[in-house]
Amino acid sequence: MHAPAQVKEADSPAVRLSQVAITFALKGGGTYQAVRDIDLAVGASEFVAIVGPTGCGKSTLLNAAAGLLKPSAGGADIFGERLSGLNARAGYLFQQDALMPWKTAIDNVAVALEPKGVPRAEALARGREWLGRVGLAAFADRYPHMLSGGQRKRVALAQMLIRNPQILLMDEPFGPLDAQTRQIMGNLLLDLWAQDRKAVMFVTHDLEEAIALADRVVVMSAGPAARIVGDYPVSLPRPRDIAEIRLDPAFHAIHKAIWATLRVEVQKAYAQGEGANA
Amino acid sequence: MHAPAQVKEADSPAVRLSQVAITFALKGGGTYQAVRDIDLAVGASEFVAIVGPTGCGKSTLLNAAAGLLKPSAGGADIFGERLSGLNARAGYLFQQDALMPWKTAIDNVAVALEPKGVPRAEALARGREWLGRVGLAAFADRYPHMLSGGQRKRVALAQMLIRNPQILLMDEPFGPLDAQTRQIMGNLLLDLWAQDRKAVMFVTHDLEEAIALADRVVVMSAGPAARIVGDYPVSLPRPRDIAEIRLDPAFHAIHKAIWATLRVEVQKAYAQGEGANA
Amino acid sequence: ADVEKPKLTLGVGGKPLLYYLPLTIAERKGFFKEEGLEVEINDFGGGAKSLQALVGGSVDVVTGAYEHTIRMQAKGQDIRAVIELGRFPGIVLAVKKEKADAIKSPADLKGAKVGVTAPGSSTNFFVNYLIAKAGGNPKDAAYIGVGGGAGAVAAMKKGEIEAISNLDPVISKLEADGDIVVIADSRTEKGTKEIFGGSNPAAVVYLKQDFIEANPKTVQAIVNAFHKSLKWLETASTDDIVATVPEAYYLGDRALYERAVEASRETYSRTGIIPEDGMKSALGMLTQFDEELAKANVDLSKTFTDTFVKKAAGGS
Amino acid sequence: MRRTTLLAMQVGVGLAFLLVWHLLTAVPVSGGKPLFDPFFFSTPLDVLARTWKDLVSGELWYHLGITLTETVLAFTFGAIGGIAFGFLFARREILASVFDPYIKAANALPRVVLAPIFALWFGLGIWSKVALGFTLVFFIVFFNVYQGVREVSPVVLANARMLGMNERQLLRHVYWPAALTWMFSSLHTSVGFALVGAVVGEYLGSSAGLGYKIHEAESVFDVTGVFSGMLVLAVFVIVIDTFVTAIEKRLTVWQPGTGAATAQG
Amino acid sequence: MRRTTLLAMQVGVGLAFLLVWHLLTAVPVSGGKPLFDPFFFSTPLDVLARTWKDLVSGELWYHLGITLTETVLAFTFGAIGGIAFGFLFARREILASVFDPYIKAANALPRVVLAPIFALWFGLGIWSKVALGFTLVFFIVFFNVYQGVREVSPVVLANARMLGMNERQLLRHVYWPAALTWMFSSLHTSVGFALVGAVVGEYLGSSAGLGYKIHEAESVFDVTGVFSGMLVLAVFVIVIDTFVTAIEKRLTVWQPGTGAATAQG
Ligand SMILES: Nc1ncnc2c1ncn2[C@@H]1O[C@H](COP(=O)(O)OP(=O)(O)OP(=O)(O)O)[C@@H](O)[C@H]1O
Ligand SMILES: Nc1ncnc2c1ncn2[C@@H]1O[C@H](COP(=O)(O)OP(=O)(O)OP(=O)(O)O)[C@@H](O)[C@H]1O
Ligand SMILES: [Mg+2]
Ligand SMILES: [Mg+2]
Repeated sequence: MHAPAQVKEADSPAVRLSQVAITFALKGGGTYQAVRDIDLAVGASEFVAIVGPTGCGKSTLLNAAAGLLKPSAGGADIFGERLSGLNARAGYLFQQDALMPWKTAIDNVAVALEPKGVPRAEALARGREWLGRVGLAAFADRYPHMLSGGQRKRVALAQMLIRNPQILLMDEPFGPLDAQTRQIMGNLLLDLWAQDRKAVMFVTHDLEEAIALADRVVVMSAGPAARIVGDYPVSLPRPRDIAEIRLDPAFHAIHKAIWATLRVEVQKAYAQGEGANA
Repeated sequence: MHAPAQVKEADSPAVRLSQVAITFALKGGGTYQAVRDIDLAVGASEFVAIVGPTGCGKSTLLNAAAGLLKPSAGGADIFGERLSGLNARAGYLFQQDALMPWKTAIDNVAVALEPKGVPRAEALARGREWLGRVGLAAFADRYPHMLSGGQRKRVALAQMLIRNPQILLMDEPFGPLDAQTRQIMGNLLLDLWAQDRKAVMFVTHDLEEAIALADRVVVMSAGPAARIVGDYPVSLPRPRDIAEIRLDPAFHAIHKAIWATLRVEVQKAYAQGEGANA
Repeated sequence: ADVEKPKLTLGVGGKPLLYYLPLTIAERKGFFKEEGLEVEINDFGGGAKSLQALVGGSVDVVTGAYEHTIRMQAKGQDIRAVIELGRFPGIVLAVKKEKADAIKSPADLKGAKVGVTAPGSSTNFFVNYLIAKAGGNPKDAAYIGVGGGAGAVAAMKKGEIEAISNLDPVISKLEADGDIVVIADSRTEKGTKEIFGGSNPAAVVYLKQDFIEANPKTVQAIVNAFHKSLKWLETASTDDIVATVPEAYYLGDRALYERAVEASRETYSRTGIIPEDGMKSALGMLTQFDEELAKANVDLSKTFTDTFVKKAAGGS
Repeated sequence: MRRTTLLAMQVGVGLAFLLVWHLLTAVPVSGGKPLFDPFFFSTPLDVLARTWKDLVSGELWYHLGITLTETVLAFTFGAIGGIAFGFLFARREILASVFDPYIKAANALPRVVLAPIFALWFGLGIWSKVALGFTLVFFIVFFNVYQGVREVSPVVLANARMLGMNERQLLRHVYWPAALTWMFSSLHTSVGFALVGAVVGEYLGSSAGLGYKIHEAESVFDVTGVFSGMLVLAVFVIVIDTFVTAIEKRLTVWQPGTGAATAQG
Repeated sequence: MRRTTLLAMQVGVGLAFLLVWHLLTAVPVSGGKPLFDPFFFSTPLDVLARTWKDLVSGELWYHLGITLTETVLAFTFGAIGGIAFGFLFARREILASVFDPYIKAANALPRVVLAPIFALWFGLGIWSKVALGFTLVFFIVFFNVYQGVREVSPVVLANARMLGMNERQLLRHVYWPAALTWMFSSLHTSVGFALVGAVVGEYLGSSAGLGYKIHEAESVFDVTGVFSGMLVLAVFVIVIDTFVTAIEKRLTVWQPGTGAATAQG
């Protein structure tokens, strides 16, 4: 029984969303279909960036892959197995603040190792190391409300990465960071990823960032009922340095192609939002 | 008594921070000096962008200008008068989610007119109009938790702008928005600003955005004890279109100059964060 | 004396009440100790609660109303009185001074609001009995539970009630303040005779029959102690009594307390033996208003055991 | 879970409870007596029969009406008072710190002892019972509203203040909705306590009401009567609480709710 | 505000209260009698004198000790029970919905009526009083913890679950700290109620304790004794509450606190 499962696992993509549709019930009786007909496979060592107009359903898709949201139609397979309940193999960096407000930065990071049974002393040591990596060693004993927006995000990043999950779900991880810190964090992420090639689903609003980091950029249409309208492989050489890769001419070509698609969708989204009702 | 005050007001900058230092008390007895020796004046019709490494104290400065945080040294003058208590002439767009979770989008926007005594029916009508402007007319009846990150931010933007305050304090207002929506919102802001030239303090991580929008870009040093290390006037012509202005050669020159300063600070910030203690 | 169970718990519903004065005397005068007993006295929020504690087994012996032994027989609980402490109930029916002209006899209570210690309590039955005896219908009056403390005084003073059926010190307090006029007084021999045509047992010491059978020596010791107490009370002066009870009992108003002691002295049993006619009159009063009891076939001989008290009288 | 399943399970639990009760009180064990002494515990069948009889005879309704009035009044005044003072104290920190020890002390006074004083001030009618219930409800609501107001998210509050809201507007748009869940949590507890207050008040001195009936039954050792009274009380509080819950549902529609993270199926 | 100012103001309020009380009870008005009938209201000087006397004589300490034991036990068990069940029910929604009406009904049973049953089960010693206090504390804590657990921020919870935490770890790292403020809010109320439970229990049947003393004083119309007992109770609960507050402060250091938006001066 063991061998076939292994084979299956090696063959299967880390995340496969098949024919996923997600409909929210609105208070008052109506419904809102956020996404539909989503088919998306993320290979076991693939870095996929997802871009799309605001409110199209990117976070919703990550939630579905994380098992936090049950699709109304279709389903998610994780390494070939239909997901029911939480996706235990994934780490999730939420778009919102999600740190435990009652724990200091170091405790927030160290506690992520507790489910793995790591002894507390070791967890603290590794936590400190990780805080150092995200540039927050000096802020270990601060509670979240005493940190700036960007600092909180980096603590959350350390909290997710310290567990070393096989699948990384990241929702605008570098949103509140300045350009330079963004690059440092991006390179950190790429280094890690290069070590043991995890599957990554990376939501961002920064198309350049998406291209610089990912193997593939997936473009979503405007909602409601958003679909995937573009899927662009990024065949830039690896290892990459985020700052330098932008100078590559191939980078610009890809950027232009994706931007063309994206621009239309964003304008649609804006027009729709302005409309009477979705 | 009336006339001199008027003169004073016309002469005085909308916001003047003089010799401001802000020190936080840490639990456990220590203190953390976030910023010091800050001298910054924002003219009554000036658009000032503030950039700086993450965690340097940008939000802290806005809080001081808003009257939410009392400086430990120095003080803030609003139109020539020393600020004590809240700054009633400012609107503040917070970095975090700050919508009232128990009110729908339209109620969140309309309620901002209540302190002005606008009748409810009119407030609702104007609220709807504003939701339309930020592209969310169709989402008027959603509670905040039913909106995406970018949608929430836009509701907050409408909530602030509908009051038409004389001073706009904006902390990464376009953070969770995609590039295209950012531009649409940026143009919206510029249009408004052109109408009656408010004073704007605009925090952003996107240096290009800062230059495209502002009259002046202020660069802060890395914390702790962050100072203002650069103050660059942006002498690009107005009215501007955000997308197009980036193509202007002058734009690139300014960008380059600011980036040189900023880059050093960010690296410092990162190095410091990694250090043993701040 | 070697008793089977020297450590006893005793239940009482309102120990400072004059109704239970013999208990306090026995305690303070050391009569229990003399008999080789160590008695822990538990005070309850009311007579009913101390009886419940006895049935539940948390106390061994209770000083309570004789009528409880009758009621318990109807409920299938074998509980026996072993010595009588009060021969008159000590309950007084009085009316508000302003109403004294209108209400001269219990029969005039029709439509009146009557304060009783608790609905269904002996003070309630006392009024019922008096109204019925005077030819009225007890159902025609409204009964308000006012308790046996300051609340009862307050109710009368505030004019919440027009008549009151209560015990000392409530009655003495109201009398002293001139708020009431007494209609029927069972604190005295004369008053009790007028009301019941004979004596009417009030406070007694009762125990479970099982306990009596299992610990005869202990029971004898208890009865001896109470008997001594009764004898002492017979001869003691009011001053002696007041000096014997805990100071706390008259802290509120010493004069009032003395007055109440004076008024109650006659009620304490002399012999400790419940007379036949007393038992009958008690049963008669209960069956008149309680259907369940009326149906039950109560054997009065099983409510009181006089052997102990007779022995105690012989011994002393 | 569907409503019918839930209802079935609730009824099931109720029946199971009655069954156990029946087994404990009505079925003799070895000694020939049931496990629970019938002197203290009535059997469910007797209690139901008695309750039914009293309901049919109509007498119970009168007493129930009185107790209901007292409970509703105590609950209303207590809740209003608790809410008002909770807000006041939460907004005026200095008041709160100065009066804090006195409020806590007041909360610790045994109501049973206060009953005569209430009887003196408010008479023996319904108002002394209302006062008793009030003292129970008030403190529970007060402490929760006080805490609830102070727990308002600082960012949401700062935002509202920057919008120029005055104290009244903050109260209406921020503090009140933020404290609502806290308040309702306390209201659920205090519905029960309002009733307890009313009944205890009646028990200690009155001429009508369920507490009076229970006391009467207790004085003559009529356990069935006592249990029947308590049964009526229990049913009664469930009915009142249903109203509270309905209002709560209406006022807190905005909350994510348990189904928040799950899309419609 | 500085600690000394605060203390001064607190003492000031206390003195003002005593003064008003004195004026109402000890100073004769027109009719020659004070406004409050001395039969029902003692004067502050008498009460203080009596309390002092009892304290010095040493008798009070014994009774105080008993009541303290009961209160602490009732509070501890009630709080533990309320917390445990609150968590259990909040985490097992189905349990909560099924048992909801029964819990509410149980909360509405008048404890005064239950006293004999408690005496039957737990004897007349301290345990029946503990049981009485328990039934008061339990429900207050229960409802608050239940609500507190359900109010956990959905995002923080989702994050913790994604970190792989099991139920036990969630409890420890998420639910417990999130429910703490709710819990303490309820604990402040329930300290008072634990004491009330103990005293009422003693009042209804016991051989020692403050409730016993108060009952004794009440039956002989010794208002000074009654008021003195209540004074001792009040002081007593303030002391216990101080402990609760100290623990609360320690456990909720992480909260922004009132000074959050203000930098150090
Ligand atoms: N609980 C909900 N109920 C109803 N509609 C919802 C709910 N959650 C999200 N939506 C809607 O679903 C759509 C997709 O939301 P989602 O958060 O996935 O957007 P997004 O792509 O992450 O946007 P952003 O870039 O702004 O974060 C939005 O239009 C949003 O309004
Ligand atoms: N309440 C507080 N207690 C202690 N330190 C604080 C507190 N609030 C902020 N700080 C510190 O002050 C510094 C400035 O914070 P601030 O939020 O102003 O940064 P920022 O420039 O807005 O950063 P970002 O771009 O990440 O939002 C940070 O290092 C932060 O850790
Ligand atoms: Mg999103
Ligand atoms: Mg910031």
